[in-house]
Amino acid sequence: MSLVRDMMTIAAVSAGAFFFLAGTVGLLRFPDTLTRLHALTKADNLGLGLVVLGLLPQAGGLRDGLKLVSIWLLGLLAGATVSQLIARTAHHGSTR
Amino acid sequence: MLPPAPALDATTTPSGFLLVLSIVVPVMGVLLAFVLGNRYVRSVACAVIPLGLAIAVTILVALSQSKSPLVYLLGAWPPPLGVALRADGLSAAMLAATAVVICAVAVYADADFSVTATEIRAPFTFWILLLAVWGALNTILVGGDLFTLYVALELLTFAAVPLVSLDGRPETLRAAIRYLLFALVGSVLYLLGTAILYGLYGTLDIVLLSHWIGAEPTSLVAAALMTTGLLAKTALFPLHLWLPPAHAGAPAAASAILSGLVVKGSFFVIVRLWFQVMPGLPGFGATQLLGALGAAAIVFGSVLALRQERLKLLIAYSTLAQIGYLFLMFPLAFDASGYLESGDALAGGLLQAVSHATAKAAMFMAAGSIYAGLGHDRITGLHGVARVLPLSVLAFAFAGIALMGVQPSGASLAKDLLLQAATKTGQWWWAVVLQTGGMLTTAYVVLVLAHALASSDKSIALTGPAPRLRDMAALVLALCSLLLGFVPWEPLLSVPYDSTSSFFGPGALAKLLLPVLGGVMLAILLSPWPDPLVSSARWKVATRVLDPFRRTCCAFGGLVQRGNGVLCQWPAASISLLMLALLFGALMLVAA
Amino acid sequence: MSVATAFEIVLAAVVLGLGTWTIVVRETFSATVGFVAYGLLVALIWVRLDAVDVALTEAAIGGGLGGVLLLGAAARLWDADLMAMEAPGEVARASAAALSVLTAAALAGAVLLLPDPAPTLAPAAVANAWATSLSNPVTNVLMAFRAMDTMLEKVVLLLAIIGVWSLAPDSAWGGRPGPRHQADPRGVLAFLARLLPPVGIVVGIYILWTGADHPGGAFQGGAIVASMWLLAIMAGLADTPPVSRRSVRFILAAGPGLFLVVGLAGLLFGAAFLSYPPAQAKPLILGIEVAMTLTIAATLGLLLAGAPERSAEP
Amino acid sequence: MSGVTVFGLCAAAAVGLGFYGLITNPQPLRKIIAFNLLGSGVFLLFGVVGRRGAVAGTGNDPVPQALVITGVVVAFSATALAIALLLRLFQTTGSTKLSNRTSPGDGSDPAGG
Repeated sequence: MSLVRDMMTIAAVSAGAFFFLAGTVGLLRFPDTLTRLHALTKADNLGLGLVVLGLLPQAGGLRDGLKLVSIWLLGLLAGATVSQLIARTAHHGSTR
Repeated sequence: MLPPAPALDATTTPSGFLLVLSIVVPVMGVLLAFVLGNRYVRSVACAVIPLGLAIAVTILVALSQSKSPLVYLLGAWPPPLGVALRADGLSAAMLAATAVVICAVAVYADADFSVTATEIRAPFTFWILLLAVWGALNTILVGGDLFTLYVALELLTFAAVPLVSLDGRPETLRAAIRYLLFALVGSVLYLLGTAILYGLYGTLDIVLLSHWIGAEPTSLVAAALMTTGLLAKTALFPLHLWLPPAHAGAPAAASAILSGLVVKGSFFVIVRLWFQVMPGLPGFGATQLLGALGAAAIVFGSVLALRQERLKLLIAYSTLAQIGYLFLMFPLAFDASGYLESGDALAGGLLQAVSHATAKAAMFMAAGSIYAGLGHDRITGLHGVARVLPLSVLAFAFAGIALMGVQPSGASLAKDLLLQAATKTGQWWWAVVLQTGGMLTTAYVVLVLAHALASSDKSIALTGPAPRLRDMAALVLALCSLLLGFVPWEPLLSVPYDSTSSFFGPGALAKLLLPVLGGVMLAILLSPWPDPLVSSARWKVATRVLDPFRRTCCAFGGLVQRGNGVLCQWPAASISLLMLALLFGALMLVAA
Repeated sequence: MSVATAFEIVLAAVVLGLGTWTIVVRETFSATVGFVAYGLLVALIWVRLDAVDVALTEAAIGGGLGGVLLLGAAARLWDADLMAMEAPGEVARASAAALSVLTAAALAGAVLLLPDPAPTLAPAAVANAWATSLSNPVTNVLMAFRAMDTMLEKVVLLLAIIGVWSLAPDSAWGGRPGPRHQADPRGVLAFLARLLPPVGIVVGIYILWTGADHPGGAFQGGAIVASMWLLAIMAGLADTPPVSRRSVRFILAAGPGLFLVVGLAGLLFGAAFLSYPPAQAKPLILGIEVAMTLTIAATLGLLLAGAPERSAEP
Repeated sequence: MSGVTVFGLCAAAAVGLGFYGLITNPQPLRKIIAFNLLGSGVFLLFGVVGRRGAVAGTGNDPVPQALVITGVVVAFSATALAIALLLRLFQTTGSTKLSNRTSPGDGSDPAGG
């Protein structure tokens, strides 16, 4: 049972790490703000989501699991808002 | 290697609660004044200041009766887990001096920072910060834990920096930023040292550390870092870049606090560190280096003071020189056994600190009155001011005489003690420095007085009213400094010297005349401004004889000024900071 | 070498790399961003050092509020970027580098020479936890064994506020600090500022409450509450209060004030100044911590807002 | 080499970096950032000291941790005060130059009385 849980964790966290890596490479290599943001959101949403998903089987109880999920939700919320703000500023900057 | 450890003072002494009160009362005042605001700020200060003075006096009395240090364990937790407050003779003397200076400054500032029904920025800030400086200093003086001292030092810095920029002019803002940044570097160095000491001994309590500390390389690194950090906060040459603009730019009452008291805070921590935590660690080389820096400060500060156009800057540079004076006690306290002895030299140094605190505060207050009266403080424009502002000039003169070390001032007693220590330890070169320092002090005091007492052909119009109370505060403070020699110091500091025996007689007269005559000569030679004494017709011949000397001396002064210009740049000052830290570390390692 | 050590080496290298970049990069704005990232990674080091209380503080302050403070300053000083002076020459630069390396080497030597086994107060702190009936030893040290430092540190915060306010122009004294942020009622920031603060305030209170027995406490909780307040201010939903308001000043002084009052009660009726009677220790400490959380939140928020610069009328 | 030592060396290096930045960076804001870097190095040193003093039941000596928390607050307040001073100076002069034209002090205008 614990082996299955560990396998799940390893798989999900590795997938999450991959998205973080891809997002970071995109952030560094893409040419302008909007495309960089595009890359970043992959890391933020998918990467963080997969890492949290992978950690859930390791959580000590329901409370810890809920805390992990709320971290993901808060991360999503903050990421979405900040991306909006950055995109809007970049858009204004380019059209002016 | 270390003296056997006496029993730890792990209990609160009966009057120990006074130490708590000495911190809590000013801090309570800060909080109350902040919340109440408006005109209550002054009322709170008026209530707190006499109370604080009474507490300081009570500590003094309690200490001289009990003959052993007062101790208070905060929260009843004994060190190393808890924090202790301790007061010995040194702290009690400084506590009392602080209280007296704060009182005088408060009386003086009452006219400048009067409060009205609607709150005004400057008085609100000033009164609160005055109380905050007091609380911070008291914490430094009685704190028994190195980290508590760190917090107290930061408290002091945070109270002092806004005082510098109280009037919001760009120059004072610049001075305040420089001061803050450099002081922060100093505190970081100090904190580094505490981290290492905790890692070595698992305590930061001063008494415990003094039993456990040994001359290991690691503890020496800590000692060097802490010393240098504190030197930066004390503005010992060559780490003085922030001091002159900050102290000269602040309003007079604030300058009195900054110059008289604030620099003594970090100085006192150095004394605690070297004499109590690690008397066996510094060794001969490091003490000599500290003394040498002091000597350089005396020369630089005094020569630069003589070249200033403005009175407040002159006084600020004089502070620089006097800080140097304070550090001469370190080599003199070092004796053959390899320890820093808490004897004559320490008593002399502490007395010097007390007398400088009172005299310098009085000097800045007098200068502030003169500035307020004339609307400027150019030294060459002071002619005739003694006629219109006699009390201010008198206060300045008394303060100057006290600084010069004329009997029975505290500075004179201090000088005697230090000279005695120099003879005893056979370090004659510091005696030379001490005498030269006295002459240089005389030089700039005489320079100002000569201009102030010279007659003026124009009548002087005062730009503002001269409140009598203000001048009286400065005068009383100057008199305090002048009469410190009469205070019975025996119960507080180990002063074996019979201070009242030789006020008159040929020896005393020579002791008085030598620095005065030397000082007058130096003033004539080193000051680039036309001298009111020399420029009169009767002295023509003398002038012609002196001229070549004067030109050489002026060139020397110019050189010093240029050197100072380099040292006062940020990169040079911060590089010398690190260099000093490494130098102290290396010297202590060699000694160990 | 174990995996953990390898991870730690990589972490330290990344932190130092970021630190170096922060120091040498040309634009001030980039340096600020670098510093924020540095602060967050340093928080990770604190977790590895098993000091979660400090990690929370470092993340909230070093990476969070400190970052906001520096970013705000960098943005407002944008035009001043090229106007600084007193640049060191080549010689000064080289000697600065040499001396910094020497200092770091001396410190590294000191670290390597620290004694083994290391002296520690951890057993003493744990053994004396009965006195407060709180099981987080860090909170015990902060609130009981070294309560004096904590109280004085709160006074430092108050002095910082006074210092910042003292920089106001005389005409603006008593007014509101910082610029007025214009609300865009349909904007995404306003949306976030409506959604997040209730959650954030709950989290802040939770961190304060859990600080009694687990990592957390007044400072970390206060920092979170402060950031929620700042979010509302930046979104234009709230305004900074005028500095002359009595209630604001009361909140700013409440933490150290209550601390002092409890301390003095200990001096008068109990064992000593800043001692707590063991039976009431927990409620007393929690009471002080609640007051301190409010004070810290208000202080941090107002420190970020800056000196008063507008009249009190909205 | 254990993890504690790694972080101890990292702390020493951060202190060195901070000093270098503080000395050589001419812009005051950069000096403030360097000061914060320096401060974090010092705090890390406390953390390493505390970690070495860990005993069963506590992962890190609580006393250094408490000292660091106090220190972080003080460093933050210092940063806030320094930045407020800088902004005010910028407002009044439009420049954050720290040096006067001549050597400091000598060239400043008459002091307030």
